[in-house]
Amino acid sequence: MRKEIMLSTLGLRAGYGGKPVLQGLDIEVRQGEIVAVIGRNGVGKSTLMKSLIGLVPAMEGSIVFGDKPVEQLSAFKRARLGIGYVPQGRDVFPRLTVGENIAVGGMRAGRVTEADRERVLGYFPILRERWSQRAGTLSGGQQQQLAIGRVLVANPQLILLDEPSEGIQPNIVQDIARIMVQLNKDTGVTVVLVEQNIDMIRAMAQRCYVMDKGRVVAELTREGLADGEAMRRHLAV
Amino acid sequence: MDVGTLAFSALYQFGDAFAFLVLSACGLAVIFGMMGVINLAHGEFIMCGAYVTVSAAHAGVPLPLAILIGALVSALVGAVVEILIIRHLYDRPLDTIVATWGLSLIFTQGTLIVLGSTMTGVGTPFGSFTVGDYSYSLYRLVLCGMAVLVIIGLYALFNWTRFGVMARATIQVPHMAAALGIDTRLVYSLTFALGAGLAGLAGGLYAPTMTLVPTMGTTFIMEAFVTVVVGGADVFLGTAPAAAVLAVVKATMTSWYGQLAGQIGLLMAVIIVIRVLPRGISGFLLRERA
Amino acid sequence: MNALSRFFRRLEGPQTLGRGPGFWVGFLVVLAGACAYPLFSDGYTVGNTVYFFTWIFMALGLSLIWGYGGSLSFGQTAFFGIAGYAYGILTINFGAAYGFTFVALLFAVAIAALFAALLGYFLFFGRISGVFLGIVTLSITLVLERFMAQTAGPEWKIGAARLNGFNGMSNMPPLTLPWPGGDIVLYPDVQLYYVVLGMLVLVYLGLRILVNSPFGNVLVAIRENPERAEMLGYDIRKYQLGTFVIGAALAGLSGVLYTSWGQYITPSSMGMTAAALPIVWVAVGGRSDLTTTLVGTVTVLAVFQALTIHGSQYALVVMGVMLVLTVLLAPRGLIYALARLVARPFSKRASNGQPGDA
Amino acid sequence: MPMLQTLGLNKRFGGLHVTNNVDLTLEAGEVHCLIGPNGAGKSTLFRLILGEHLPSSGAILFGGEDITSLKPFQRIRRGMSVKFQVPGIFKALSVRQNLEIAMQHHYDPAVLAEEIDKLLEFLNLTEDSTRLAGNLSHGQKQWLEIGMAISLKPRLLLLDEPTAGMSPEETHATGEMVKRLNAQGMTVLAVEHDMAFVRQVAQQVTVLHLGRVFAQGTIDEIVANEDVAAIYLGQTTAHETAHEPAGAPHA
Repeated sequence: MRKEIMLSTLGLRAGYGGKPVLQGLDIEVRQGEIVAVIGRNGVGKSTLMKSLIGLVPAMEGSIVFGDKPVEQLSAFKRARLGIGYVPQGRDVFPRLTVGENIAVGGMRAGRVTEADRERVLGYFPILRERWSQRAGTLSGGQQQQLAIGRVLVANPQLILLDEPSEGIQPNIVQDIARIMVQLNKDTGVTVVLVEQNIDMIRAMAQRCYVMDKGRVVAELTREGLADGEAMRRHLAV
Repeated sequence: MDVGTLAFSALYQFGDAFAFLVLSACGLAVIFGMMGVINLAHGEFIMCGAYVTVSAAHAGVPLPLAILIGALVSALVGAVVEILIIRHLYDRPLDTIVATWGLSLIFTQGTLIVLGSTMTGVGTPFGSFTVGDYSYSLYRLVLCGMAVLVIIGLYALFNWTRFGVMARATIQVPHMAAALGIDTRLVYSLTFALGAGLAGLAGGLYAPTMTLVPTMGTTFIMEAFVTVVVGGADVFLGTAPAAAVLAVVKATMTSWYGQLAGQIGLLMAVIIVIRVLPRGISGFLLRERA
Repeated sequence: MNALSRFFRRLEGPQTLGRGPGFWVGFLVVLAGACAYPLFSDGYTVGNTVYFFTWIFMALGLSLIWGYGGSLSFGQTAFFGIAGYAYGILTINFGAAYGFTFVALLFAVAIAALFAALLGYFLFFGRISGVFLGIVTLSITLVLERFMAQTAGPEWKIGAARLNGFNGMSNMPPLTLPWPGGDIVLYPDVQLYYVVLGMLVLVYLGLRILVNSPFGNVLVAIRENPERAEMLGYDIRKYQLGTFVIGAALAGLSGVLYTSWGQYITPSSMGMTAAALPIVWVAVGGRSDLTTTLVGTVTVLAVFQALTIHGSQYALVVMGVMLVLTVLLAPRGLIYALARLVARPFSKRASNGQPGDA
Repeated sequence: MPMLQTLGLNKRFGGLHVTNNVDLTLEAGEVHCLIGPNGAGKSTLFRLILGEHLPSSGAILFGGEDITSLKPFQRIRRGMSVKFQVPGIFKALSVRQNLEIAMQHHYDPAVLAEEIDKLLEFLNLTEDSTRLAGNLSHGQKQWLEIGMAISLKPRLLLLDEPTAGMSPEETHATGEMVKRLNAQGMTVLAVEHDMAFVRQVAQQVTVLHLGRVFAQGTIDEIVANEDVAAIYLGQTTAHETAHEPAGAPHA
């Protein structure tokens, strides 16, 4: 594991309107890591992801990506720096074809090259079959693969993955977890994962932050992740 | 009169109405479809295009080029308006209507003050031709062709160009488009400018056929509104079919009872359509969720 | 007794800004000033002031529909025009004797309200809202204007009343009070001033009671969150329709008063520019409160008239600029912003001093 | 007679089959919880019951009456009431006004103020009665909306994630409140993620998965169900033996 820090937040407060959801949050992610963020519903996990990509404004504190403070940048500029965001609920462009969705993903890097497209299709062969189909007609699992492929095509250094297992059949969840691990091995891409599915967290994450009420309240190592009792307590299931 | 000339006459009336509806509405539809903004200054962008076209023509510029200049100037004004005003109001659609209405007042009255109550126009080019006992204006056929060209052009722009795909992505899921590196503000500015430019094009195209007065925009806007409301948010699935349906209504009513009846027919059509298909024709075709 | 006192207690409440003794003292002072005003002025100027007043009803109606109910209607001048023409047609045909002008007033307002009910049924029961409501109402207004503008031919007459196309109708009798010893004809002068002022006070207070009543509560609830309002068991379409009809009736009242004031009405009173003006008054004043709407309307009209005298062309440009700036800088209205600024220290003390609402 | 019954309920959005042949029965007087992974179709089922969506096919009976085609406000008038996931309150109005709007047609005007005071106390919002609802804390907003829902004195109370964003103490207090309302005879259907809450209140639990009824039973039956564990609860026993994903990295 390399030592360079890819992403860090310090005292991050962010949210909508008057009351911040994140209340002074510190995390640190090293290059090449897969780090999970867990916690009960409503503790601010998705808000964290949105504020990292810039869809929720930071009120206070810093977000550093690579060696660049990005908390003042708008979302599209952060994306152009190399952050790929796969949102909760996937948010594929429903009336664009699969191919067009991939093309939009590649726009920040200019045009999608043949090689990049083939690489993505190598990981997600189903997308080739559905290439000219409207994304809105895909199943949930296929949409999730498209959403990941869509950020992958632009070669991001960091992928923010928000609840990828939501509403998806267990076998596809396992596929996605496997592919993400493979990707991480192949390309060294850093991943921040918000997830509630314990299987998926264990399959993917090397480390894990536990959030409560807008703050990080604990950190689990890989060994900690294996401890079922602790996990269930933190997820409050 | 034989069946052939009768059919031609009906087709000509339909084509004329269709062209007018498409050209009046497409700029409004692009802006509404993309941003959910109803631009009440739409008529004034049309007026702007007409005035610029005629001024350029008076200055010796050939008419086709003059029309193009008219459209470009309108687009430019549109971009400025977007940056100064519209941009700040995206989350307040009703206020956007109110603000663009303020603009409409300013433009209309401003034009009246600066350029006076009327402007000498240019004659309708190309002359006319006869079929059977009636004579028809050739320029109307050109307008008809232009309407079809505009639809095809917009289709190509939104489906085959980088900007088009970006723009469609931005309408569908704006926050996600931003998160994928698209400068959505720029896309909105360009789209508004495109809508304004299309309005200017309509103005330029119709300038040779009508008297230029500062309030000429009102001639277009009711038709434009009705087409957009009936069509719904999608330019291709909505505006074009809506224009076709409404053109039949308008041409029929107009040829039977005169122009006013045509407009009343349109209004009845819109009230009925809105009652049956609240999201317009394109909403029905797409059967969007919720 | 109890019910009656509750009724009057609704003169103030959370839906209206002005409350407490301070406000009512101010209200009485202004009212006294308004009553005394003709004593210090000549009949012509007083008659002009009535002209201002005639518009306020329409503005208050729009405030109710848009500011309280959250539905933007661009069609207020359509109801204004319909009622104006109806008054003209009725009085030209039946004359002004036996107080018929006031019967005509009621009929004209009722016709406008009926038209609104019919239109509103299609709109609200079709769940038309937001920008579409604005577009459809505006389109209807414009078509109505064009319809009236092409009625120049002699075939366009109803009884003795010629519609006269673009030039409009004129010479209908003004409002006439039947009076023992000779009817009082209400030309734009002091008598008309008092009659309209009386109507204005009644309508203003009546609307205050309405918006602070359960009906008003539901109306504001629909503006804030239509889904929740429905989930409390309210058929929101009926409330929206009711509001629309009331607003239309008020616009109709404005139309009748305007027609009888100047003894003419033209199609351009329904045109694009005319339709924009109520929006300007209400938006600039502060649509979500009756008092700020009233004050705003009078202020904007006064500014407008001053501008018209000094440079008539620029008046509409200034209106447009005012509208754009208000939307950008003070979305809830200029007068509203001012009123909040003035009221803030008081309201703080009030809420500290007495728990519960005043 | 059951309080609520859905018969073969289906809902499709375009190509998406969100609710798939759902049969759900709520007996009068029970607290019934609906659980399942995100995207399982819980919210859609909820909106079908409320009438915000109309089903593609199937029927809904409420107290034996077919309400399939009734509008939401008509269902409310027949004795349903709802609290949404995102608090649907009137943000620009005071807390008191919010309750007044909810209650004004159900109580005599003479006692309305008094009833509002009682409810405010029940909700622990007495001191906040003049504040704008939009300025309340997240938990308080949830409470206010629950208050608006129960002020209609419904026969059936629908709760969509009533404890979302609440602290464990607040969650527990909400659970106690639901039990008290149930003791007064109210039937409750709650969509909930928080299993502690479900365990606290539920007499019956239905698990939805991919739009279908996946399992049904008491809380203990559901917790013991291995299939449910696999798709949703992620029980350790089930997990560590059979469900290790193929691609899991080895420590």
